[in-house]
Amino acid sequence: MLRKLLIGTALATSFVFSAHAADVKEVQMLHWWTSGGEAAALNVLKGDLAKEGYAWKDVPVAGGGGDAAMTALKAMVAAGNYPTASQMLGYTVLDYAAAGVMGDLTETAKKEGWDKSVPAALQKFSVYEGKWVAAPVNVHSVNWLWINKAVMDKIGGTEPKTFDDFVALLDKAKAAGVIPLALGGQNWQEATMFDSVVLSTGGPEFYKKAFNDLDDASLKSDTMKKSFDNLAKLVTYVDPNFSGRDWNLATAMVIKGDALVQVMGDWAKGEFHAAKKTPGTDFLCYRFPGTDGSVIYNSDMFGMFNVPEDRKAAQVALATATLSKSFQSAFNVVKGSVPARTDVPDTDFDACGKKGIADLKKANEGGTLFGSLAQGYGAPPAVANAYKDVVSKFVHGQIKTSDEAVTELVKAIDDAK
Amino acid sequence: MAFLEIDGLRKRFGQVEILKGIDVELEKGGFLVLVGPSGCGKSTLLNTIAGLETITSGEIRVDGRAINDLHPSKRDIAMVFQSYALYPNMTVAGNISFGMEMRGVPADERQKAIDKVAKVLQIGHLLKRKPSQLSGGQRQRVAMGRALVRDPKLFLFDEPLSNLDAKLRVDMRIEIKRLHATTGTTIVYVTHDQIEAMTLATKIAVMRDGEVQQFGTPAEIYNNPANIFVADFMGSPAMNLIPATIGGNGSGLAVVLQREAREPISLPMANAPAGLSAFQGKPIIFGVRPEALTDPEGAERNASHIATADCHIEVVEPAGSDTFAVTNLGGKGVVARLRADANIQPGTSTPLAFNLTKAVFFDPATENRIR
Amino acid sequence: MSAVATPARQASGGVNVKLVNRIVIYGLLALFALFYLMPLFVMLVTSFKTMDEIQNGNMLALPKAPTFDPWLKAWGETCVGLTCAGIKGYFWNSIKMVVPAVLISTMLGALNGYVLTKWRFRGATLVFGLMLFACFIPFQSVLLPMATILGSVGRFGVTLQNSIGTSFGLGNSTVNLVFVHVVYGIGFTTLFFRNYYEAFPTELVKAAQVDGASFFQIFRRIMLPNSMPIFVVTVIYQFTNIWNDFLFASAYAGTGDSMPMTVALNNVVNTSTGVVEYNVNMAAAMIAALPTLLVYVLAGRYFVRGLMAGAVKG
Amino acid sequence: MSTVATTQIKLTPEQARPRASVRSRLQDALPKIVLAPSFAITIVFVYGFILWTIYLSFTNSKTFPSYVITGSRAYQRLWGWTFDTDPPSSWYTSITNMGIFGFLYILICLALGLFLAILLDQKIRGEGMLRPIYLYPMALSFIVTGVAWKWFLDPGLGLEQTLHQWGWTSFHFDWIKNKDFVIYTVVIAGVWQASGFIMAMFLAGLRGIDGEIMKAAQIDGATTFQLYRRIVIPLLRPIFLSAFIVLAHLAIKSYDLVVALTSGGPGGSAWLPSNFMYEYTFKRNEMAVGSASAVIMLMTIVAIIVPYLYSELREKSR
Repeated sequence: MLRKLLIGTALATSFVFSAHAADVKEVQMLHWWTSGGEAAALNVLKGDLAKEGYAWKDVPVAGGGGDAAMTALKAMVAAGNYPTASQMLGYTVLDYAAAGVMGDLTETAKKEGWDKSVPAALQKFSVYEGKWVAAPVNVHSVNWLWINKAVMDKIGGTEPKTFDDFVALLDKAKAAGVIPLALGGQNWQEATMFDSVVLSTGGPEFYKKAFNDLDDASLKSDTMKKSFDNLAKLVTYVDPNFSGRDWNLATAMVIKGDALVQVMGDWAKGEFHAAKKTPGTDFLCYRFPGTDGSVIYNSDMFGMFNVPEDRKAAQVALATATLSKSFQSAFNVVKGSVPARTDVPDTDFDACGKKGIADLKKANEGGTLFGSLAQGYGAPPAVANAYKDVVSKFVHGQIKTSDEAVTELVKAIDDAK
Repeated sequence: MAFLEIDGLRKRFGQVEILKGIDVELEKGGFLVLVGPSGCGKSTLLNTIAGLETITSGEIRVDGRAINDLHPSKRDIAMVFQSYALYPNMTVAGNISFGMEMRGVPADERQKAIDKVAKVLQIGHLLKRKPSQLSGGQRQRVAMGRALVRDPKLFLFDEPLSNLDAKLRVDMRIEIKRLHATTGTTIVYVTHDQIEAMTLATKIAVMRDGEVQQFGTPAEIYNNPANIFVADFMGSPAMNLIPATIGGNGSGLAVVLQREAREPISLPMANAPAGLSAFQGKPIIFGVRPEALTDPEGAERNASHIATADCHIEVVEPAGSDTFAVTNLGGKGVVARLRADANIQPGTSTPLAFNLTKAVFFDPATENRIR
Repeated sequence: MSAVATPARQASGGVNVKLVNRIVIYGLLALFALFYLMPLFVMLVTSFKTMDEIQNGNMLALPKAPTFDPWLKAWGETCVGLTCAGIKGYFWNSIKMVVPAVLISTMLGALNGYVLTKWRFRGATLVFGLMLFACFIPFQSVLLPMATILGSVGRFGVTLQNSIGTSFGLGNSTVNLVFVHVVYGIGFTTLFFRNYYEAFPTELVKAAQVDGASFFQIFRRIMLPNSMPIFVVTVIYQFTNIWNDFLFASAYAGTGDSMPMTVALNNVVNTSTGVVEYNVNMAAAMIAALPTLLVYVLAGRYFVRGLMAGAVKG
Repeated sequence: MSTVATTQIKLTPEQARPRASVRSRLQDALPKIVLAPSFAITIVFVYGFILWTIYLSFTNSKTFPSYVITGSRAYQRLWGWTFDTDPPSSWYTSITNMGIFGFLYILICLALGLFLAILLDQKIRGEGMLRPIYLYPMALSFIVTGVAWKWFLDPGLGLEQTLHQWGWTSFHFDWIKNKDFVIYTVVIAGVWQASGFIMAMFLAGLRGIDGEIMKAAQIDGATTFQLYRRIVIPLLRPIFLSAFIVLAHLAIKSYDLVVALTSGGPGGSAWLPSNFMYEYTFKRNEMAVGSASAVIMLMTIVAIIVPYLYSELREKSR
């Protein structure tokens, strides 16, 4: 019924607009990239479109990692005023596609060869029932360690290859009097770290079964329990004031040398860049120990809405520009992420970027490219948030043991499914 | 045909009937006072005349024209309110001329009217002031000015003097009486003060519980109260209402008053009202006003029927112009009004003259007058 | 009232007791003033610091080398989305939305209060109760249905535009916001005015009726000129609430050309995965709050006077 | 008066009726006509939407509204969560927090507001300066002040660190980091924001009290304390009630307070029902559960506010 209603309003809108013969040379773009670095990255796209004669109508709504923007989007869709495109994450794209409000870019995709160049894992979210509904902008991966090199040198640490190595390294830092692990005690940060812990503890297969397929047996397994134990171990290396801290403040602790390491997605690199730090000399980027070869990703997508006919040309131009190699390179160099297509040359990227691109390619080919549950690419938002609840409650002590955590996790995910 | 006619007026708020069929009329140039205790419906009645409250049934006519359905401003009335209701944001002049402004009277005419009224009420020096800068008496004058300037068919006053102190109240009362005499307007005036009612009215309607208890001239109301309520309410000090019985006295009826520790007084009735014979041997209420109960020397010379009896005086109150003496009859304190120089002492017995021409009798069951 | 409190103290003690009392009272007031001023102080000092100093110094310390740059950047350079021209441009968007919304909701509240107290009818109390309860509806739960209705109205506006050449503002996002704020503001404005007019002498209305003033003339000539205090209270209350609203503004007017100040500020302050410039954020926040702060400081005196005159009496 | 005459008089208004009556009926209806638009939009945009929300709470609405009634599963889930205390469910945390927050916030705001108002009413020099200082927090949106408060309460950045630097190293204040105490920091920031406004209301009330009553009480020998406790505070009763309405509505709508100050608190321990509702409706795409929680919130408000409204308005209309 809703679908009918929405389609009805869309038709009404398109009918009204069809009165105008000429195409509207404008894209309307809802996004939450409002800070300096992000805006600069997006400005590249704006410039590209301007060259083709399309004006950029900006609809920025920041806050809550896209929550406010998604609320605004829901309101806009309810009102029948679809933007040309909106920044979206994972399952949200599919939800909107199921509601029948997304456009269809399949023709353009064929022409541009997106089927081949975009990793299959991403296509799971950008293609709905065989139709391209979204253009992926980037691939973030979350299983990274960000390490202050000066501190690392001081304590004589080396790249940890296993979880035990990692614990040993953290112990060294602790002995040297620095905060071993910088963590922001907000549920998404804790859960993002736990994604890596699970991948490290259980291996790629286990991660996929537990966090992408939501397999009950895996969720209940001893491996999951072990993962929680490992998480508990990591939390002992956190300073007492971590609760509620913003992620960028945790990054700042590493930059300043107050802390040794942060487990965070590759967007943290932007903070290092802003502080004029270079990879290799000032800071180090390693894969989370025991996860080398696999990538836990999330991806920003531009969902393309079913706009009136006269706006379709602009939409196609936007999608094409978004997935063009030049933009993918330029944008992701600034943003810290890696291109959403695997055939973009890595020449402009720094060391960490190059490694990220290589890892993504390898993982894509090896089938070890997994959606992050914490970031909404492992399961629908209801499940993802239930998961974040459990992890956060475990970290902060409402859930006291790993056994209890496993029970709660299974219960919460069942409940939310 | 009277100038103001109110026919069978009823007013109901939900289940509660506030006015239960009011019939009143007033001649042109008359001064009708609606009097009664608070909550009797007198203000509501005034408001229905003004059109500030709707009526449930009945009719109000002014000068032969039914006005019940008209807007207050179309009724050609003016009203003075208890709180004066001066518009705080306007000057005195603005207050007085607001009504004319609303009716589109040109500015120069308004000014003329203001000046005229200001002269009559001697408020010319106040015209530029705001109400907050005026004294109570001045506000009262402005409120009257606002009414006067309209030259309406009917003036309505809603307890206009109750917010003034005693001295000012007497002054303003005289002022209103003079205004009525000089302008000859028709006035309906609400008060709970029976002295105002007596002094100002040409007609009084005594009200209780939404009903008119008695309607008549002040003299009628005072001398011939229709029931115990009216008798008790009008007059100060109030009428003595003494429980008594009617006894036979051979030739005619007699009023028997019980006394404490002494034999009863029996007052023979010469021209008893016809209805009284039916009460022979039964209790009645005997009403006599203090001025009709006096020392024999001070008794009214030309009263046709006076009876005298010895009474035990309990309290003496010299009030300057009169002396009041309190005795006990029928189990109640009874006030007698004596001459100022009457020489009596409390605790002694003295003869008192009952002016039975002025005495009235009530049925204790119905509280109505026995006629 | 305070005038009579003083002799009591004098009576119960000597000059010393009185002096001690005064010191205690002033001390407490000053202490609380500090408590209330603290966040403002933090914001103020932060806005004059460089990012280095913020990251390395104490947040309560005064800036070592005060700089105006954050203020200049917030005013004219910081990025709101992809447009980097500071937040100065969004004042006008907010003002042209807030002013009509405040005026309309206040006028409606005044009219409603006038009807509910001076023209009582059967069920008036129930009507008021229903309108008052409306203040409590959580705005999150009306977001979507309201959007649906605004959307339909907008489409009707487009139809009008195409057929008769004007949409009468239907579908315009500023108009939408004004409408929404009026809808959810009249509960409180009606409450304020009703409580004020409740104590307003009814005889004035009667007198005006006898004087021949009509329903609206009484309102305009008698009620309004005597409603200044409550007017100030209501305007301040509404102005603050509407100016600071983020939820409706972001959902119904997120687009650049009608984006109100709060949304712009939020876009400056709330970054997801980018560098946070606290000094600029604080400066931007203060700039954005300037109109409301100004209104409070300037009208604070009337505010108390207005509340006193009856807004809270019932 | 003859019968004929009466008939004639009656005839005249009878004939004039059609014209006069339409106009006068319009006149009579004018107040209602004026009130009607406000009432109508309230009915549609408040009560209509409440009905819509109630309807949705009985569907299986997820990301978008669905209009197929599927029963009371949303309520069953909420009911189940109400008793999930170990570990606490988000719903359990939200409603217990609402109890703690609502009670303390309203109580402290009333107490502090009254206290400040009484202090300010002692003929204070500089009142004109102090008043806006107490009032201004209400003027600022919490998007902004939340950050300042967050810093201030952060043990590593704010008060604790400052006092440590000044030498008081044993001072410890880390409520904002503690799952059991974080809700009290929300109370502190909330009180900071609203108590000045309540102070203004009380101050206005104090100024409105008849000085003669106070004089009489003093002649009766009341001490200053007794004067306030026995005379002044009872006289301020209507203001207590108005302040209660304002505070209750602010407490129920407190959403950005929690988000800006604590981002939900450690393990979601600072959630209030409005956070729960927003999370489930917009973030978790469980609109039915979000709607059900909204309905429960509204019902709670009804249970608290309606008796008050009823008694207040009934008294008034008499």
